[in-house]
Amino acid sequence: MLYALMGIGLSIITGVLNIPNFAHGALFALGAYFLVTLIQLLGNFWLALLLAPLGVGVIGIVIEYGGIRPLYRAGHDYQLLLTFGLSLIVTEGIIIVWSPVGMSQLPPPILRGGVDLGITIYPRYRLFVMAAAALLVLGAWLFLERTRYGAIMRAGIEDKEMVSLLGIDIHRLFTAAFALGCVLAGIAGALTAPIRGLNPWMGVDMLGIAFVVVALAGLGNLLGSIVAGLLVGVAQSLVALVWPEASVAVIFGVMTVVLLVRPQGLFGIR
Amino acid sequence: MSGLSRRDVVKLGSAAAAFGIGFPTVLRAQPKEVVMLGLWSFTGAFSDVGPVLDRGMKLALEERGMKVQSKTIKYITRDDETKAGSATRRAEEAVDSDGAKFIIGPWSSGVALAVSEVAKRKKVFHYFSGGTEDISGARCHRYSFQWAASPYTAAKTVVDTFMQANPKAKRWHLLVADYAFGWSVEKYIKEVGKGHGIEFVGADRHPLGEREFSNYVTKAAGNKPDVVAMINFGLDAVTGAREIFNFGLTPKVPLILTWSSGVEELVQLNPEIRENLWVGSNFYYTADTPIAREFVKSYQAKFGNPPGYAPAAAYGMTRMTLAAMDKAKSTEVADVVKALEGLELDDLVGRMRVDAKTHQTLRPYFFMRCKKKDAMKGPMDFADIIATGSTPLPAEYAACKDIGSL
Amino acid sequence: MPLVRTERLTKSFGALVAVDAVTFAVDEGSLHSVIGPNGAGKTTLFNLLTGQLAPTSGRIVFDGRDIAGTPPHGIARLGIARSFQRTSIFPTLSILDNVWLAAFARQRSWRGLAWRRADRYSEVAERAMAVLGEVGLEEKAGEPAGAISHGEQRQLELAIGLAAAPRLLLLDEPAAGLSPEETKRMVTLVSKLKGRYTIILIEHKIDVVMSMSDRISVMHFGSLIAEGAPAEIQRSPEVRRAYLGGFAAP
Amino acid sequence: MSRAWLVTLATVVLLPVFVRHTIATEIWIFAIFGLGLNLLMGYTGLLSFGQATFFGAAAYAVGYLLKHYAINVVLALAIGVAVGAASAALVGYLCVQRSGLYFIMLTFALNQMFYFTAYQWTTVTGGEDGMPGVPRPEVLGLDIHAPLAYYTVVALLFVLALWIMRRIVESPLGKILQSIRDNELRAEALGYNVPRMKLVAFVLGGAFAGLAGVLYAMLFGIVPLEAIGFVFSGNVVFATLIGGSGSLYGPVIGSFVFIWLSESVSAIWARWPLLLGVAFVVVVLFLRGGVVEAWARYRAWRHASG
Repeated sequence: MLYALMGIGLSIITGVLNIPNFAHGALFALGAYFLVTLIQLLGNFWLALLLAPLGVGVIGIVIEYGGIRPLYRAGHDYQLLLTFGLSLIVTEGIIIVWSPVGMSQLPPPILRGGVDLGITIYPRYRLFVMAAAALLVLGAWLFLERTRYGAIMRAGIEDKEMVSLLGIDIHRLFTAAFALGCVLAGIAGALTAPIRGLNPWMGVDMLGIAFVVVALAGLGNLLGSIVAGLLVGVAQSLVALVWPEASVAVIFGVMTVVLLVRPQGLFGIR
Repeated sequence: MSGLSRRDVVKLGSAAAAFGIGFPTVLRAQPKEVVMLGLWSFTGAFSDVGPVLDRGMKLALEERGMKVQSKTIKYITRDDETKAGSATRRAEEAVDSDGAKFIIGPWSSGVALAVSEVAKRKKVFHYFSGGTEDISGARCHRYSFQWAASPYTAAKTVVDTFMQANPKAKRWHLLVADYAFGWSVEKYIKEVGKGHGIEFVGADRHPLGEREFSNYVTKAAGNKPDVVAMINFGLDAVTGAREIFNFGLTPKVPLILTWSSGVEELVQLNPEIRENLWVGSNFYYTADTPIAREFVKSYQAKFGNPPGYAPAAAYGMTRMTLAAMDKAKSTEVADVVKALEGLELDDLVGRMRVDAKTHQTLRPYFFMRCKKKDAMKGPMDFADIIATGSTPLPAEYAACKDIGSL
Repeated sequence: MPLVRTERLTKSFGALVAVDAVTFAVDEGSLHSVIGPNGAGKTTLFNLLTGQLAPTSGRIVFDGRDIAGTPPHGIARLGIARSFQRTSIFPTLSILDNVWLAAFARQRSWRGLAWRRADRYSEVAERAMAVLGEVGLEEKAGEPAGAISHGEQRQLELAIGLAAAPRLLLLDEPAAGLSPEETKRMVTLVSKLKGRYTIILIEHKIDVVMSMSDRISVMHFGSLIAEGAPAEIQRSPEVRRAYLGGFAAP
Repeated sequence: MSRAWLVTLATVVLLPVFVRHTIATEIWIFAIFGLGLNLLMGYTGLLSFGQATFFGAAAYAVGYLLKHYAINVVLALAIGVAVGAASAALVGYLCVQRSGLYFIMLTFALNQMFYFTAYQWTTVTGGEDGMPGVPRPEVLGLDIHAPLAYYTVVALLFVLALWIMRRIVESPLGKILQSIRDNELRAEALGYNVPRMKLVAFVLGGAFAGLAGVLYAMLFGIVPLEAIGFVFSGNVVFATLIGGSGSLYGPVIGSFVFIWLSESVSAIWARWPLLLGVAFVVVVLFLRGGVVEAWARYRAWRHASG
């Protein structure tokens, strides 16, 4: 589910803006760090969970405005260089502000401990994350499918010229899309913190996976990325049971095959 | 093309050459100087420990006024990036260009093994502390030494002590990091466990750097063990312990961190997670030796918190190296190597002796039990040492058959 | 003897039939124009002839060989060159290099492809300069192609086609987007080529077409609705219907 | 002999006087690596995010042969070039069918596959620990263990590589590749088989990467796992961009700046990647075209004001 959140966020960015966002993993980490700091400041998990992603969104707007906007017409190489540079800056910034030593964040008391599901014990917090992520994914889906903004965003992926011809400010669309992608990364990071703990490099693994999800779904295929996110998660845990070392290799293998055979992604129609 | 004429490129080239002058020029070590290199991770996976390792080594050198055998010690550091490639190239560069002759570190086993090769090739002294058995085992040679206890010593201390405290806990589930260090500790835990009649209901291996432990924990829970023992290190251990707690296994089932860095890992876990946590380590700051007490006092005075295994190891290795120089009355690599072989003294963690045949430092290993939240006297008061063991690796297990020549 | 002919050439995109069973022939040395309203399938026809698109059915016979399905670079090597309706040049390369590349592509042998210095191929360079001279760009040979005016880029577009020393030259609206002044210059240029090359021309400016062409084919909704000499086409009622009085007789 | 060559030779001769030998050697190795990438990225417009695949494959293959079969250096270099070219042919064949982001992601994904193969195949590669103990045998009877001796060998090979690359980019092929970068459709319409030309660029780039990989393995006596990792792929891309892609000397200058910057700053300040990140952003926002472009602009400015 978290993969789906990451995937859909990155998918919006790659789809609408057509840039490879290498800073996505760092923004994910930033979401987690914001969460912990906000909890320390406010003493309230839920409020922090709400505010942390918004903070990441604000950073996203700054990045889009100051860095990415001048680059829409530049090649992918410069976009890559910029977003990678930004990810270095964010990661090192985290180290400077919060120190390189990892941190821990417990779930709020009511979500601690496990639930006996009969076949196995499962942590309450994970169940919460699944439910929350499912709701968010559903929310994202409804937003994209049922609202005007969502429609504009989808149109932006299909045909940018069309959108600007309709008199919609394409720059605002881009900013909004980038910010939304960042917020989703921030939520994923914040939700992950109590499960995996925090360290400045927590986003690196996630970045790779997010790209796999995007590739599997097909560039800019938002609904596909939800399904692909779920698939990657399930596939990874299944492989981990049989052949743990290969769990990461397998998803990249699948990504390679999909890119070669069905470049439009598993669910792409184009 | 970019509209650049050939002449521009020429000028650019000369500018680049001129720029090079700004680079620190080749400084050959003065003969009166002993250059010691601390090879630590300031970036990469272990960058959280780099700075504290640096502190430990510096502390040991400053105690001696940066002097040994009436020579000045020049302490330099390099960032190994927690990568074998970067570590070897920076070590090599420091040896070639700065005249470094004594390398302490790095922290990561894999990286250290690569550096050990550099030491062998360049004939420089190398002291390392960590989980791999290879430096004092299959890949031993005359120039590299191991400070951490043998995995056998660790396994023996942990299993014996734990079984003494919990004689009924016979169903063990192991979770092992899938590389040389994990395998060797696992081997010895099983070996020692046999003597106690322990049944190993499961032993799962996870890749190094694993961050998703839910599958392993689900499996562990399914086995209904009396004890879960993890054989992993650093973030892997922290992430694993957290997940085991999240699944509700701890505190009902005791969890053993077999080979932990102690403070550095414990501080990353909330007190709730530490309940019923048992920890084996090469150092804990309540170790009751005169040198440890002094070290902890000055470290705490300087940095505000007690030292963990990492700074202690850097401190301890540096002390051992200096002791060997004193014994040899020389700072030549070959003399220091010979002096350290067989050196025996009371140092940081107690009685220490360097086995000349394997270059393993024979020394005590600590086993702690974490305190409950309300029993903690301060935020860093994590645990009590409940045992110190120092059974050395039986000779028949020693993988170092021939330490070789200088 | 026609140099190129098509037989029931058809290209459909899903339900849309862009080129519908077009059969026509172009004689060697003639200037043959294709006209028709926007969306009639003229450019698609070009894309079929040059291999950018593979036909759904039908044949293209060039110099006695069926070339349908040959990839574009293969077709170019046979001696079919084209210019594009939307200027298609190499913007960061110099004007000379743009033309040089076209001339080199037609070299019989690519010996020293990755090793011999490009400026050692004197015959290629001579041909390139000659073509630039013909279109009047030799003064600007060293400038980057992206830096010159639209009108000059159209001239360059034509020069790239010529430099390939083609046996068949396909010109897709060479005067697209040009001012009346520039159009006049372009018309003079193309008329000078007449007779030296076999040319198929797509053009909207009907007066230009009428004055220059040997034969004219008219396309409408993918089909060929008329073919003949300029005078015949002007009289054709079908053409008039297709254009719905879209142009008046000169 | 032209002035460019004189300056290049002067730099090669003078560099070890000012810069530590190991680093100087590494600069030229990285420059060879960058030259190969630049043929793809700068000249052909193919942003390969998987160059380390060829670098690492050659380093591992030759490292293994050097270690276990004690082959001689000349053969080792030849095999390295061949392995680099062959792996690039394989990857290139698969990748040239895609373009844009798909192309980048595909090179990246294939790089990851090679990485995990190396990671898992521990009996040969040593996995996480790397493949240590790669010897540096004699060259034509000369001992090259001394840092300066090895530097000389690498520097000579660099000059040779630079000369070969210059021949390539000044040949018709160089022009054809640039035309593909500028306008693929048009190049195809002129009669150039674009996928085949791209493949040629891949193979040539891979050969350079392979040469660099072997030299790297012999420099440090180890093939570390990261030599085949995507971070390495990224570094060479970034170094080339900093220098200025699309010009012959760009990657050379880039590798100088990149290695020099990271080595000298990392010895002083632990948070050096921050500076690197800032440098990237500055280059992207203000200095696209890299150092080469900056120099050209500086000259234009001086020209205008003086």
